Amino acid sequence: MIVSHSAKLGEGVCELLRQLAGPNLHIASASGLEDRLGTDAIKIAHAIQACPPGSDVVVLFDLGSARLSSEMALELVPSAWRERVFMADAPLVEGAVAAAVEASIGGSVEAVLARAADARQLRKLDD
Amino acid sequence: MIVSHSAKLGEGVCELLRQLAGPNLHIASASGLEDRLGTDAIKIAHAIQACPPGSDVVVLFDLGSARLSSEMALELVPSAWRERVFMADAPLVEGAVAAAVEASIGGSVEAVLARAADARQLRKLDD
Amino acid sequence: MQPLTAEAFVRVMDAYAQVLAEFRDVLNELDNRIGDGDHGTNMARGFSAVAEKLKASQPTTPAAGCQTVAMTLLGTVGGASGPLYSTAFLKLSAAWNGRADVDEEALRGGVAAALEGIMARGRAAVGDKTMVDVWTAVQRELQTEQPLDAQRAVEAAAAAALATKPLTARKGRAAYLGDRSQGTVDPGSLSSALWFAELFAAMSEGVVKPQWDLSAL
Amino acid sequence: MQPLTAEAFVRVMDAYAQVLAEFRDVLNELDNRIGDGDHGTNMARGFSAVAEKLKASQPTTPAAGCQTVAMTLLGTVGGASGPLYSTAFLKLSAAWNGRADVDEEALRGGVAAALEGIMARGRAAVGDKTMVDVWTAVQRELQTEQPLDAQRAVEAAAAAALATKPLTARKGRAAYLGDRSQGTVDPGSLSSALWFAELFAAMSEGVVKPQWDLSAL
Ligand SMILES: Nc1ncnc2c1ncn2[C@@H]1O[C@H](COP(=O)(O)OP(=O)(O)O)[C@@H](O)[C@H]1O
Ligand SMILES: Nc1ncnc2c1ncn2[C@@H]1O[C@H](COP(=O)(O)OP(=O)(O)O)[C@@H](O)[C@H]1O
Ligand SMILES: [Mg+2]
Ligand SMILES: [Mg+2]
Ligand SMILES: [Mg+2]
Ligand SMILES: [Mg+2]
Repeated sequence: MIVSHSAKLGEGVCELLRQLAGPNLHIASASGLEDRLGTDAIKIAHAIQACPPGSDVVVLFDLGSARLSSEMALELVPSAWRERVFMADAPLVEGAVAAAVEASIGGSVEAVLARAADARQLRKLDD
Repeated sequence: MIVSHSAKLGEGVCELLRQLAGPNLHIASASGLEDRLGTDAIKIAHAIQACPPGSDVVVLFDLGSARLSSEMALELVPSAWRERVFMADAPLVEGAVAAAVEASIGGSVEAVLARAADARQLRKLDD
Repeated sequence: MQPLTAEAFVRVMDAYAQVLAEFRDVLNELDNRIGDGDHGTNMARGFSAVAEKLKASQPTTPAAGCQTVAMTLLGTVGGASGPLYSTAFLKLSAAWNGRADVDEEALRGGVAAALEGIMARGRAAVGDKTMVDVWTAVQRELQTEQPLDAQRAVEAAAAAALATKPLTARKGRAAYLGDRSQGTVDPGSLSSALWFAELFAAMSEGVVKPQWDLSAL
Repeated sequence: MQPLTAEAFVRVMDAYAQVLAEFRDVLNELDNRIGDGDHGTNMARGFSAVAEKLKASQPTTPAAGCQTVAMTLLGTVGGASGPLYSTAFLKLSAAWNGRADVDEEALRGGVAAALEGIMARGRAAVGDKTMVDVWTAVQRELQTEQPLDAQRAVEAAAAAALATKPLTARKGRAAYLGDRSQGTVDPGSLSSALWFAELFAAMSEGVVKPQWDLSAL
């Protein structure tokens, strides 16, 4: 689940992920407001509940206020859902790519979160 | 300069940056192909040369192949331009936000690159 | 202090929506200097939707009204202030549950719970240059002055908002600026002070709302 | 070995574009298993544009043809393979500058320069499970066998591509998979081997191109 202030940004990350993740992963964006930049806890809550029932949900977000909205959203979903939602402490794009790769090869939610967090260590120009 | 495989992602990052950067910063995306995901060194070279003459250009990219295209683009632009283009070793969204904030308060290109790189250290859930 | 009925609560929120429309550009400009320039738009959008919702739903208790406010803000504000004010109103709603009106005692409990909720949601402490500073100032008035002097409370809220000006932001987008966030009043603190002015004016006759010197913000 | 003229170069690139159209799904499927599934599409798009450009521009030297290839690939391939093949053809163009045709000596210099260019661009070493493995195998044949046995060179390229199968990718998107990248032939290595088969077949009569056992890739 991608939570960004920009609907375009969120959709763009999803299209990147869909290309490498294959069809078994549910990839969705809950990003932007109707008419401007921002995040919407209700939209996020709906998107979480639109995930395949029983699946684990990993949330990646862009800025701090997207975290606030995501955490608010967790209070709006039934607790059975809430327990399956995990926030990744990771850079949005790089974390999402690493997470999607791990999830697409069947990694556990712990492994997915760990790969996403590893993306923080990623050096892009180190060689 | 945002270089992503996805035109939407690149545009989305730009709209996020424009909101916080004010009018004095040139913010542009050279992202995606006409009909699919990917990066295009020629498009990047054009976008670099469309920056205000004499300005320093900081490039943030999503994945490794965007780096290859960006570096290829640098070989296509006149050397007077090339010397003013700097690749940031930073997560795309978080690095771009930090870079834009620093640039918008008049920071030097070194400071902008440093703030972008600092975004690697950013913990999003540490408190 | 006269207890706040459901009707009075709706009037407070309606008046606040009008104040926000007036202050929209001021709040945007403050946020422009230390953030992304949208706090005025966010708040004006959110609370004009709130005013409409309340008019349509006619809540029978302040708690029910607060619940409507909280849910309406989530889909309409969009910024950090959305979940923060929403949390505040959810806490007020819980604190006032079952009451026909809100007296000073209930207000004390409500503001304490709301402040706790804001701090838990945003993880800001007092002095971080956020709306927490204003809510803390009001909460202190409620704790120390019994019975409360509503005029003092309004002025404490305004003073706390102005006092954010020299501070360095440690939470929210303004924190990106580090020391450069100094010299501008925190927009969320101003919007909170504006709300308390409407609230206390409705609960106590003769309260004089602060005159804001815009050039000093 | 017969020297490669400009016309023969254009025919090689045309034949290669057709081979890529045939292998598009195979290359996509390999990339799907260890990357993002687009290598076949990227290469087919890029080299069909190349074939058209060459037909339209009718280069008078192989070097001019290579220059056209390099520039055309940049705007049409889109993946990592775009700047990599583009760099390779730029290096070939520089190495062959001023020549009417490419003999074995020129080919040796050209492949060495192209390999160096690919390695500088992508920072991959031999054994990283990339096209570098195939270009290195061909370069070794050119260095050690003088005169070159074109059939051996074609087979060395194919063998190097197949030899990427058990390796762990250390560069490109497949590197995200770590050990899980084992068990699949690197798509860029296959596309490189396919190119060398066309090139050597054009420079030496009677070269038999490899038969690819698709189930073994
Ligand atoms: N973590 C936080 N804790 C408390 N208040 C915060 C926090 N982050 C932001 N704020 C408040 O929210 C205000 C900004 O709101 P707004 O501009 O609407 O959202 P955004 O910053 O997402 O654009 C700030 O002025 C500050 O008072
Ligand atoms: N850094 C690199 N150095 C050398 N070759 C590389 C590198 N990265 C990728 N490749 C080659 O490119 C191929 C992938 O190309 P392609 O799928 O078209 O691009 P992308 O990976 O960007 O989608 C790989 O199979 C590999 O042979
Ligand atoms: Mg704002
Ligand atoms: Mg905002
Ligand atoms: Mg690929
Ligand atoms: Mg690709």
